[in-house]
Amino acid sequence: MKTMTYGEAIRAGMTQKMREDDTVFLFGEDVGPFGGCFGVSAGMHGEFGELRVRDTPISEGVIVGAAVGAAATGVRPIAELMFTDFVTVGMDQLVNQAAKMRYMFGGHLKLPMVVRLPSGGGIGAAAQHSQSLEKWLAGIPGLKVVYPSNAADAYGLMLTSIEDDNPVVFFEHKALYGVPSEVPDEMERVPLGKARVAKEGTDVTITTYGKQVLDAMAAAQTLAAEGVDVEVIDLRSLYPWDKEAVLASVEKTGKVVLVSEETKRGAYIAEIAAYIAEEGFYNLDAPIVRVGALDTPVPFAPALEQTMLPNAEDIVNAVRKIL
Amino acid sequence: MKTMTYGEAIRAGMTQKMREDDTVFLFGEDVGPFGGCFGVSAGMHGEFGELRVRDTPISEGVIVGAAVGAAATGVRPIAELMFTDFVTVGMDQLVNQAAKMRYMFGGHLKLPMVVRLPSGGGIGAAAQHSQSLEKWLAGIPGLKVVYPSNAADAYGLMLTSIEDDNPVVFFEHKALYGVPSEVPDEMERVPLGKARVAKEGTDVTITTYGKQVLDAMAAAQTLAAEGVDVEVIDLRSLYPWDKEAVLASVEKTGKVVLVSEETKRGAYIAEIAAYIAEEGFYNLDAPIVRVGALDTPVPFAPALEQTMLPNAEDIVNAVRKIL
Amino acid sequence: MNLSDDKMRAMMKTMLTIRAFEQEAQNQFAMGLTPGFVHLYIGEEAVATGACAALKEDDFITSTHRGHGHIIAKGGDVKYMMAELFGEESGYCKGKGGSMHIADASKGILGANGIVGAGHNIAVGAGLSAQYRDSGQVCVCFFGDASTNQSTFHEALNLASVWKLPVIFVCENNGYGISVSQERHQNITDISVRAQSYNIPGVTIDGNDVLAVYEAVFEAVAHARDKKGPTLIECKTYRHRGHFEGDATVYRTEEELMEWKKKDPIPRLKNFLTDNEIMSIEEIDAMEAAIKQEVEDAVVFAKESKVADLASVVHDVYTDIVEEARVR
Amino acid sequence: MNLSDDKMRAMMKTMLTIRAFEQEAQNQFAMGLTPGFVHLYIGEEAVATGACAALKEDDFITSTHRGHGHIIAKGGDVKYMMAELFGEESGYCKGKGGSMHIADASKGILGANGIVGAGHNIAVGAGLSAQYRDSGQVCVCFFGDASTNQSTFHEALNLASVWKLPVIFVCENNGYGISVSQERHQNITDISVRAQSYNIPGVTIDGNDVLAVYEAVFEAVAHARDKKGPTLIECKTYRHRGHFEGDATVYRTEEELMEWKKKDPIPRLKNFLTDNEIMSIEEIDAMEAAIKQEVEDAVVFAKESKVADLASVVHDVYTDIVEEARVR
Ligand SMILES: Cc1ncc(C[n+]2csc(CCOP(=O)(O)OP(=O)(O)O)c2C)c(N)n1
Ligand SMILES: Cc1ncc(C[n+]2csc(CCOP(=O)(O)OP(=O)(O)O)c2C)c(N)n1
Ligand SMILES: [Mg+2]
Ligand SMILES: [Mg+2]
Repeated sequence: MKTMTYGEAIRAGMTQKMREDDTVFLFGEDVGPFGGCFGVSAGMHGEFGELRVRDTPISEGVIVGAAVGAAATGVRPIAELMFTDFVTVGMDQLVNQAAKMRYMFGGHLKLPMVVRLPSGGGIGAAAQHSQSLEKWLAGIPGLKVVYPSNAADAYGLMLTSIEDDNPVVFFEHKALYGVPSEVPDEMERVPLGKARVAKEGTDVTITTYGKQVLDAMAAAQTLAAEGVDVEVIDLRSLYPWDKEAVLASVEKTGKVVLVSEETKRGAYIAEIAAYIAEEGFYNLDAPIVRVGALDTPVPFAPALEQTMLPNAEDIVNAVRKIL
Repeated sequence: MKTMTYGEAIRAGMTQKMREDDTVFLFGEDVGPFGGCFGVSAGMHGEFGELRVRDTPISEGVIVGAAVGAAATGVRPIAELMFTDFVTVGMDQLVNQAAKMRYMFGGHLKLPMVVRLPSGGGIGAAAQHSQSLEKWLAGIPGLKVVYPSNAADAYGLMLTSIEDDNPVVFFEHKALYGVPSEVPDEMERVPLGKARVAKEGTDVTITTYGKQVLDAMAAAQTLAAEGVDVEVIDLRSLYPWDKEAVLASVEKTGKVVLVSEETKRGAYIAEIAAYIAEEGFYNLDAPIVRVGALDTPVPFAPALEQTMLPNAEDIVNAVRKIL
Repeated sequence: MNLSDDKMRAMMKTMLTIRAFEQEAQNQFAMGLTPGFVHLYIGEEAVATGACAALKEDDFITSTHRGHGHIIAKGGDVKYMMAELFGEESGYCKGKGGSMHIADASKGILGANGIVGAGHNIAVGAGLSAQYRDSGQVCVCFFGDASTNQSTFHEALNLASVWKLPVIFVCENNGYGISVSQERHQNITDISVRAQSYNIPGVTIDGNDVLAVYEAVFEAVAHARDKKGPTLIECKTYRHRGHFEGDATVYRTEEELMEWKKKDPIPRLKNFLTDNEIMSIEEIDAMEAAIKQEVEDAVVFAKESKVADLASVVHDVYTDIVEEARVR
Repeated sequence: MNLSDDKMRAMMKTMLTIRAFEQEAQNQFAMGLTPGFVHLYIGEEAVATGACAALKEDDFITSTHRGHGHIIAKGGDVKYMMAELFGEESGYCKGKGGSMHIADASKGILGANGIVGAGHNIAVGAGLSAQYRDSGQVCVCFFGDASTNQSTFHEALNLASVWKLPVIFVCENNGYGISVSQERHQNITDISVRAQSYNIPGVTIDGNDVLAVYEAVFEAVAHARDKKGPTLIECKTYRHRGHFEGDATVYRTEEELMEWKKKDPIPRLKNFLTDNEIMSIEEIDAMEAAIKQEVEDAVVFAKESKVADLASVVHDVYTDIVEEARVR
């Protein structure tokens, strides 16, 4: 075991694949000598050179679009958008092209590409640099979507995502980049679509992903002190997602709290809730409670931002509601 | 009472407001002399002239973006995108600008603008011209979202949407344009956020909107023949949405089927389902069943497309599941 | 010019094939046999033909909603194309794509596209891939005049220029984006001036002169293979039909159409070939008859084909996951 | 030139105010007192100042992530600006916007913007509104060199040109988009060439010469008010600080910075004013001292302010709906 930050793990995943496979390359705004706005690709330009770690102009449309055209013609590009919020200018390429080309063309094409999207709030970056927009992409047929919560998963999911023959959207939480956690010496692939039970428990299931896994674990600790035994499921992949793991846990606990940093209304966790209400209804002993951000843009002032975003306390309160 | 098609009703709503208020104007691709790709603005260029019914270049970004800038500076623009699918190239303007400007600027601004989005499948237009993407916009704080199912609502909601001081996304179903229905002689405003009980019933609640209201009514008829008394709720507005009406109906029937043409996974109806599972749980006697499109892009061949899209039969089957 | 007689005969054949295919597509649509939208290329055949004649088999093209001509010129098979228009399993896309989404990756055809301007970006990606792999391939990107106002045009040309990607941007300026004439959608006459924004070569040529198109694209391809980057080529042309079938074309005059019909690229090449004794009129007639037959056979093929098994609707979304089907 | 001495004094004052505000913003950020990102305008003051001096009060501007200078030049109050940087309720946006989102609609300031290129479109909308209302207003759109590769640049200039909208596009070419130098993000030297793509006037000027900026914008404003449409003005300039505070600027040399510091627009205007006896050095010093005081007062104001009531976080999303608050 060794310790790595989440950001380092993402870099390690990209680096390992680029060493193993020379069709893999990275491009995006300031990913080169600058090392990326959050330092995630620091040093990679030095190791791999200009052609494989390449700075683009500020043109998100063609960043994603070029990844599509490249993936369709024999290479495995990784495209970084500096902030998830900028996917607004690359949506056509991602949703109307990447996601649909294989299907529209009758299956005669594969598109091995990864689009990295640094997400989430908590750094005082305000409404246009702090969004969580999983719901836009996790519900689009043709895309796979992952969202790691820790270094080992970030590393392992990056390997798997690059190796996948379909477009994979790789969400990263900006507030996690500097957070260290343990990584095995020999990193294994983390399969897409498999959740991780972050903590076993019998009383309530908290299902979440990304940064909120940390909040959920903190909440579980608080609740443990009160004698409540919480199970925490880290989805890791939003599509495909691990229906079996979630239904099994709900069967055990009968109670579920879903957590995400998206604004609550219309968040992708509504899909999980709806699925449980459809397929696991008879195992439910209590309402399905969702915790999300308030239904507003992300405000600038830290105190306001912290009010708007969900936290461990909100999760504790949500669990208490259904005990 | 008179009879109008859905398309005529949308035109009537725009026309009435343009006569009443000379700050209202319409622009978009081919909306001028051509009358719009689906004929919705036919004749309006003749009545209002070049400045008020204006053809744009193919530049969806600036179509929406110009609406934002115009709305912020004293006029009430209506922008048409020819197909909802093209909102992919106007997402930034809609989500990062229109939806957030008021909030980011501390409330010192209003943005009275309407963006019209012709949606949905059923006309053999394939994957990039047939999408339903309500989930992208109905969950964005700062936007209001409506989706009429008939001429009277289309007319009344258009009046209200134009008069609203916030950005309103106006979804229209392409397959409804030619469908006639009754409209009162003196059209009243339809308030945003108020559902309509399309049919009263006591056994099961079908909650839906847009074209699927017609399918739901057909399903209700089939089921009535079997002695099942279905209540059909037409949401009309997706945000704000009528939580009270839905919860009240579920309280009465104890059973709910949600229907939408979006691909089922992550559809906005998941929000309605999750909300019911959270706030109306103890009134539920059966699983919440959702009916949506299959989880694929929209295929071209009519037989495939009809397989992919939800229909009345699917709704009947969904209801039967929980009887 | 470096054009062999064989090459010219091949171009004649391509142009005639496109014309015949489109006329048949028009008929079938009029009879209600092909669903959805269909955008015909009649009148613009010289562009696709001249451009693709300058390419190798493993080069790439990206196409548009008006894509039949490009696909035929790059070697697409009219049988599978026609079957796709009919929505049959034997079509290029198994009936999942239709007219606007025909592709054949094995021939470097990266797809027609229903989103105006989307091809610009995809072409840049193909060029990037070719450069990255140092494969010597190039990509020709076809697009209309009105698409040059899309966001993608700008981002694509800028990136291709600054990275010196092997992409040839071929603009088919037919004077209209649906009903909106060029002077109403942009304030320029020659779209090739836009090359200056990216400091790349830009030329305007007669798009109804297949030899001129060939020459311009040939030069641009050499430039691209030389690692000197992209070129913008504007081809002035005209579509004889409406924007899509069913369009009453109220936005243009009969005279304008007549003027352009006089400049039809097909009689023009025929005359050139006969005048220069490269082909006799009899040879051309025989060629045309054979092509008509091929296209008629394609219709028969399409009509004899069946729509795919409905269960297949959930296939082909991913390489590995098969989505849940519906039990009705 | 049609510049009165008063106007020149006012420009001096604006430039000094921007500089003083930015230096104070730098200090406060360094002390950790202002959260988030801050992008400083030091070195570029002549552009905002010269451009806004050519405007009337009811004209519009759109700004960028590097917006403080534009906002001050268009009449923004440093007190409310500083309070916004601190995230206080007394700030322009009640603490909801921060540095990147300051706006003051009452002064025609349609907002700084965190999305590179978003202002291009909004400016076109303001121009459209002005044209529609026949109000005689114009809109100045400020943006950086790197933003001219965004989709929005192209669509906005095209629409403004074809509709002859009263918009003046003012490009602040400081040679970089974050770490990427101009030659690495586009293959042109003078961005004003891009005007040719839209057949509108395009000029490149010394952006550190406030009088040159004023003159160019003045002319463009007259052109716009004359209903002749937009102009593109490229102002060559340089940012003395990093892209944002905290940027180690590894991508550029100390020499380059030093060269540009020699061309600092502020001493330049000072010299012009004293050489031409429009202001004495004492007058300028006094002006500067008063401005310093004003900015220090703004910091005091900001520090004495409080963050908004947390309950207000759910206000201001809509004009009518108040979102649900959270009970923690
Ligand atoms: C992004 C987008 N906007 C609008 C459309 C609708 N549309 C399809 S073709 C077309 C006109 C295209 O004109 P041009 O690029 O000149 O090509 P042409 O049809 O003349 O060959 C339009 C507006 C679309 N398909 N995609
Ligand atoms: C759409 C979008 N892409 C990327 C960014 C990140 N970003 C912020 S400022 C900037 C550089 C802008 O450069 P330029 O336009 O030259 O303005 P300057 O900072 O030099 O004033 C970038 C890449 C963004 N905010 N928005
Ligand atoms: Mg055209
Ligand atoms: Mg710059």
